[in-house]
Amino acid sequence: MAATIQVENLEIVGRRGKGEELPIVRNVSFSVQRGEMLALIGESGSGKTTVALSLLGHIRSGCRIAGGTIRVAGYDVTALTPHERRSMRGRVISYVAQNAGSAFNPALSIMRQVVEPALVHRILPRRELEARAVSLFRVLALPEPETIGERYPGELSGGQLQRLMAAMALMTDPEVVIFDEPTTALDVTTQIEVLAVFKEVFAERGITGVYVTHDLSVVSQIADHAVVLKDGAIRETGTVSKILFQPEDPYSQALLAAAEPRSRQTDLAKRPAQPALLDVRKLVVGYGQATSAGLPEKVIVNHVSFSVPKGGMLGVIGESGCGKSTLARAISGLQPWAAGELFLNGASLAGSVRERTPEQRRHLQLVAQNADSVLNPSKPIGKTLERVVRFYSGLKGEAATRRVNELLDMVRLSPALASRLPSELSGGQKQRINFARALAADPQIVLCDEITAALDTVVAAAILDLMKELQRDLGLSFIFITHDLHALQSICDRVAVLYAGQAVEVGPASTLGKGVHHPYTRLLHDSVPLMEPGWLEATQRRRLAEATPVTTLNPLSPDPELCCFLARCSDRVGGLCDRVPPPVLSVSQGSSVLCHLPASIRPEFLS
Amino acid sequence: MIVMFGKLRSKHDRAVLLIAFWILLALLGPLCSSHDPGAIGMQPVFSGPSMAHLLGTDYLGRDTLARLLNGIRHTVLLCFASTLFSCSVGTFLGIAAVTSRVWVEAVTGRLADGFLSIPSLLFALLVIAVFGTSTGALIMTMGIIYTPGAYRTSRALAQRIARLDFVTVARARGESTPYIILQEILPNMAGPMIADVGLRFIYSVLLLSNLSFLGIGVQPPEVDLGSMVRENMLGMAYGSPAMIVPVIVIAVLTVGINLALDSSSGKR
Amino acid sequence: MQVASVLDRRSVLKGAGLLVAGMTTQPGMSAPIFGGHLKVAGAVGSTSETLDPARQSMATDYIRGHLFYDGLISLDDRLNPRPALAEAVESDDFLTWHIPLRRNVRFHDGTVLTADDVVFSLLRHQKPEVGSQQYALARTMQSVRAISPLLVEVVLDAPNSDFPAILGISNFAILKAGTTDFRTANGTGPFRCEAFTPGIRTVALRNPEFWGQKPYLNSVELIAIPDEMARHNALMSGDVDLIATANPRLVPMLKKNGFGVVESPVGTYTDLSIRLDQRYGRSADFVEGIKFLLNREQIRQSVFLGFSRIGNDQPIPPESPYFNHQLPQRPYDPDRARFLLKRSGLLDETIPMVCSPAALASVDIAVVLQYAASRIGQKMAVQRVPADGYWTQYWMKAPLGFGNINPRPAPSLTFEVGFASASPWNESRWRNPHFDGLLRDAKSTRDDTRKRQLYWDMQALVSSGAGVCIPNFTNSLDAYAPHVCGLRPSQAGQLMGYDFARSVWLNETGGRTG
Amino acid sequence: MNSQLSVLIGRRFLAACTSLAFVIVTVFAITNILPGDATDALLGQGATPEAITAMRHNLGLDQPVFVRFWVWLWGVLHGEFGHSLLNGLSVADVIGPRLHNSLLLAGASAAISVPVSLFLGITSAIWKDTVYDRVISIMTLGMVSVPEFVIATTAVYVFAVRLHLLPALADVGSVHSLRQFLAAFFMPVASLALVTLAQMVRMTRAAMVDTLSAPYIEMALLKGVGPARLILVHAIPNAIGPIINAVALSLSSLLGGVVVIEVVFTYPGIAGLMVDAVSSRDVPTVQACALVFCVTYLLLTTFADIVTILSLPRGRKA
Repeated sequence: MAATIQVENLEIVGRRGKGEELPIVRNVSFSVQRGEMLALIGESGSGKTTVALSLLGHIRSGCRIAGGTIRVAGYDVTALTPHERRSMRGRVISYVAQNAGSAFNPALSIMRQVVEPALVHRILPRRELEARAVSLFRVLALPEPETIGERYPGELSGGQLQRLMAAMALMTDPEVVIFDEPTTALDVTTQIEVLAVFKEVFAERGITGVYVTHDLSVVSQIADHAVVLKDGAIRETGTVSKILFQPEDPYSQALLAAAEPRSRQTDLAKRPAQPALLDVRKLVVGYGQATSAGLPEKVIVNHVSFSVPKGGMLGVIGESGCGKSTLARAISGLQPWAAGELFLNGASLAGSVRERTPEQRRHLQLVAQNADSVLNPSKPIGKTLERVVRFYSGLKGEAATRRVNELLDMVRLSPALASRLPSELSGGQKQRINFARALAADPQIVLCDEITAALDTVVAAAILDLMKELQRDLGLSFIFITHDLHALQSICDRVAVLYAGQAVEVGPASTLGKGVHHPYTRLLHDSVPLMEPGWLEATQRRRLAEATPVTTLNPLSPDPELCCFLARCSDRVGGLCDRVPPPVLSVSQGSSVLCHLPASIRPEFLS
Repeated sequence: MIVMFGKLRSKHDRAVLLIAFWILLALLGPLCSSHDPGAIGMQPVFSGPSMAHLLGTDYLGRDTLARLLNGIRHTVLLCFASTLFSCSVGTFLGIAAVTSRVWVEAVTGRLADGFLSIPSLLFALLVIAVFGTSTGALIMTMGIIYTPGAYRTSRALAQRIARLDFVTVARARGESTPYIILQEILPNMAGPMIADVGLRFIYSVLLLSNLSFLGIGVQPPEVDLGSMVRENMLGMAYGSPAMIVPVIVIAVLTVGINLALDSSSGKR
Repeated sequence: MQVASVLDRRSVLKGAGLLVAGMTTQPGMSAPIFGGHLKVAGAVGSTSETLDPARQSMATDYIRGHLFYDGLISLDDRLNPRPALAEAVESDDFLTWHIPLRRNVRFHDGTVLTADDVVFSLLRHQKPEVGSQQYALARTMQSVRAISPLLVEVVLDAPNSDFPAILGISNFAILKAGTTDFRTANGTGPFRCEAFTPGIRTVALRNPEFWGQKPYLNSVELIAIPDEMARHNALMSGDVDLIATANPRLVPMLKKNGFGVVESPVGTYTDLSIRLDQRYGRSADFVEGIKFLLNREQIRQSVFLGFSRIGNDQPIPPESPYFNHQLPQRPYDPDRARFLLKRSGLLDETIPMVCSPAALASVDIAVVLQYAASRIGQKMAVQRVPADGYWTQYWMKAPLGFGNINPRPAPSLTFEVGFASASPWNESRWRNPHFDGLLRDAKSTRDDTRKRQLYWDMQALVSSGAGVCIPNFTNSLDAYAPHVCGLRPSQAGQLMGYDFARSVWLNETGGRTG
Repeated sequence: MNSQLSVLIGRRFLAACTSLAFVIVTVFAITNILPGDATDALLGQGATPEAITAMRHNLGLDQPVFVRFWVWLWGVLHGEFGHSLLNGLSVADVIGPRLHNSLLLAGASAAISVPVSLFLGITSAIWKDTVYDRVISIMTLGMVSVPEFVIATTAVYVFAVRLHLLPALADVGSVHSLRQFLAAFFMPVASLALVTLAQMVRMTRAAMVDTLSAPYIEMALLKGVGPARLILVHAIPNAIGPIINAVALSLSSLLGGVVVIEVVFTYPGIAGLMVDAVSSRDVPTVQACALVFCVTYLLLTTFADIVTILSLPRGRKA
């Protein structure tokens, strides 16, 4: 039987502006059998999306197919007329884009867009299509399947949109579906649900698929075969288990090594307790006018307390929108807070950066999330660093230059880079410079806000190594804000779990996954995919088994005093959780948890 | 402005080079002609090209080429000065609106809106009627007319840049507002602002031409391109270069800069 | 006396004698034809256009005035007064004038002209709120009264033999007594006002009741096209039949395309006046130097392309019977000018000179002068100011400024208004009691030879003494489509002294329906 | 949701009114410091101090500025724009026919230029970087780059004078048939349309190029959506905001910015009236014209803003 997808010697070239044509995809061949799922693995710039789109006969402007053949479900994609191509797209082969938030047209209702592929191919009348869409919504576990179609993209969450996009892709019962990083933009707790639904639906419908991703754990859960791409060329092809467990190509091995959860913990973490360097007490940050309670109208960070000892590394984890970046801005003095206190070295910190002493500003440095926007694009990086050196230590001329070189060395970069502009650096190099900029102040504590989020796995791993080295060599303290539990576990000694602005749990990082935790912490921990075949099914099964019968919630509008996780909590206790605000409980391993800790998880660990 | 030019990268090179070329031509051009642009001989008016007068003569029998070079000088320098005025004032206000208190933005925004709603020709007529047709008044008038536009552009740019992390970082460091404006915001506005300068330069060339058409321009015997077209308009009936060539020069000037800007902005 | 409505062309030309041959030759001067609609474009027009004769101040106003109104006197092609609504204007002492009126003249509303109408029409000019252009002249009428329904008596404050000519000024046209509403015109003229929108258009229909020679045209439509090119384009594209103020530069092309051009030797001049009571003008050397610096021939050639007559710094044009042709013509003499200017001590200074499009060709004349000055090392700065506000803000206020003077119906008026010591319009503030005495004599003398001698002396005095430089007298150029007939040159102003509509007809080929 | 929208719209109107107040005061202030006044235009060379004083008194120009402003404002608030200083006609009567003419011209130009420019802008965005796009781009560039009086005068010379195809004047008074109307209006409308067209084409193209590069457009393409549907259903609703804004800006210049066209074609419109009124210091007329222009501008831009607000997709309204 011929493969459903057959790509042979594919060559794609492209040009930038008026430059020369450069190869983007080189001699790529692979095939996918009917009903199988192939993973296209690669880092950014590897050409994986280009290959995936070429399967639909779509080449982005400025590029063209220079050679090779693509056969999908019996069509010779490279030889189709525009009309034939149109009739194939959406009907025989459909596409699930990476970022559903921007791939849905904001001006059209969901239903119009979901039924559109079927409508333009005149598969069924609109009314029947809408009925089919509703049943797909139900299958994909979307809330209010009957009416969700009337809403607009701006009114829905990322996870919902991603599932709606899948629904759209399935409307025409296509033979092939291309998934382009469909879960990358999602929070882990959402990702697992989406993945589970996807997998179930593929199996049920016998869909042949191509799954583009950089996340090896996801690959292990969802694909049968995998192709590893680098710089537009195939490095390795094989079954998923072969690639994940016996990689032959050095690049595959490196990828795997970087993705492997690994501890960078040193003995340092086990040294005796140090005095608190930074102490955050009941911090409240928000927007809008103050309410009668003296709190802002919209609370973003809600009574968060934690402390960071000297030389300590605190991880702050939470999903998008939980208030972690606002917390970072407040601590840096860029966002005034409504209530609470902050102490650095025992001295109270003012809310506004302008009211802090130069010493305080120097001791507390922020390394912001986006390396692209954090460096002034019109200044050579040497100048940027020099300015910081000069600002804080007053060094000039020769001495300043020496210090800049020292800093570059500290972040393992060549001093020759000092004359470059940020645009001439790679993402990883920029993030290192970003670090050097913070170090230039000679700080005591560094706030790192999602610094690895935009980086490829290998590069991110190197940055984490760097942080650990700096902690060890300079005795620096860190607050590491992230949504990546692996990264956090690998370097942090303590962790604060943020949910809806509240620190639902603060405790040692080493105990994650064991002992007593807040239900959200458990959910978070359990949702991070492991590189084990069958993990997804196992987890889902376990969840279904464990789920306590959900008690009806108090229908009244949620009281801000009540548990913020109430609506999603599978352990909630009716009559308690929806009536009494959760207490802060200390549990044996040294964590404090903001929860009633229902019987199912509480038992004997209470101290 | 000088700072900005110093920071140029390849993006807007062509437009800047082109403007530089015209400024150079404006400064040196008049030296290239052997004729005195004011010399009125007894030669016929609107004569065609000849060895003595390469582009013929104008409506008073003066040498068209010499007049043309003179006209380029006035048009280019006047418009450049007024563009510099509008863009520097506009940039200053735009940045001020972003970096200072909220009411500053509200007031400047309303003012800009109000100014934009007055037709520019009406405004020019009124101002020139009050202050007379001195070169300074012309520069100021055209400058003021295009300030609201420059203000809007620069405010939008500054707003975008001020939100970027490197500005946040500088603020967290405790840098002073002037430092943030001069070192962090301004240099990054340079590229787009130069595109804006180019556009506004073209607008002012056209506005000056239209003003000249209504009889408001530089003082005779000096001439700008628009006045030159205006005073030689009757030459159209004879296909006189005195009328046609300045039109072509205006078109070449504006189309050229437009094209250069177009191609540079297309690459973004 | 009788009004000659159609004069023999050659008799008109005798005095002028400088019309370019061929230029005024009418193709096929066949017998006039009645009928047709003529569309004419004037060169100036704005919302300040008016149907009030007292306030008429621009060419299109004068045309409207001649269409709808009559004066007591009309001026012929050589500025001779001819009886119009008056049968005569008589006086023994030039002080008390008797004006018998024409009988059975009807206004457009059907009422008959009486002495009361005349008294009303003359006296209203004395009220400041009327805003009459002739306020000053009107004030010389000490009393105006009706002696009988058809006889008016006017008493002047001083003898003036040229009073009939004053009555020929079109501002003094006769209205129905009590008229205050000027949205339409109620006059006695050859056309009735059909439509009038200030600044846009005027439509006139033939007045079948007209007392004089019946006009040939059924209707006349008057618009203003201030833009020069647009005006010529309109003529050449056939949108209008007749335009005023053709540009000399386009004359060759108009003629090449078969259009006619009428060149009228009018006494209009653009002058540079130097205030004698201010810094530069206090030096007689300076004034004389500037006069020698004016290259009159070049101005004639380059600015007016030959359509002008050389001036000699005095206001009487060469075609006038009173022109002093023995007064030596002042030449262009840069060396002498330099000598005089150096002697004045002003050679090192930059002399500002105000000009404006408001004063015809003044910018070009200024440029010519400025260039001539630069050749002898005298710096002059041309200050061109907008046309609006020029006459009140700059004219006669700047130390050196340009004026633009329209012809007056008699030399005495020209001298009186522009050069008499007491006149508010004495441009250069020239004060010469001897000249004032000569003027008084001229106004009261009966002897034409003596009058001529007096005028000659006055011309000599002005030319050498006053601060007014008159380089050229402008020729007025009107251009017309080939089917327009009967248009003749006139010293009284453009378009046959604004009065073309009484004489022009359209031949068969070009008639358009109104 | 609705109340939120009306608050937004209300706020926009308030802003427009503030701008209007600013413009009224500014224009009045400038016209009052102009050298000379209406007596100048009325009396011309014949002005004597006595006559000027009398005339001033007659026109009420001897009153203090504030009194005049107050009288004028009071009148405007009661729908009475005063009388022209020049001919005593009520300003409404002076402006009325001119405004009618201008609206006719502007309307005809807009009726041509808006659809044409939308079509050209959208198509050149679709066929971006093709020969078609380059040609359109260079042509529009050429059009914005040449002063309008050159375009207009050349058109007259060629079509009216040389070819005798069309009249040189846009003579509104003698239009009696559709053919005459077309003939009389063709050139001014065409010149005006050309001048405004270029700007609109460029802005429309920019807005469409922006929209067409959005991920949801690529997504629609990958769904097998055809080109027509892609543009009409997916792209235009999202690009409508900036396009409407560009159109509003261009149209607002159709009334006040066309002095030159009016001069060349001797068209009795409101822009020429304004220039006239400025030069003759007819303050009530100047004020009324300025008011007309500003109100038009503000109405158009406010309308565009409201359309933009309305076109914002649900869930994105701030």
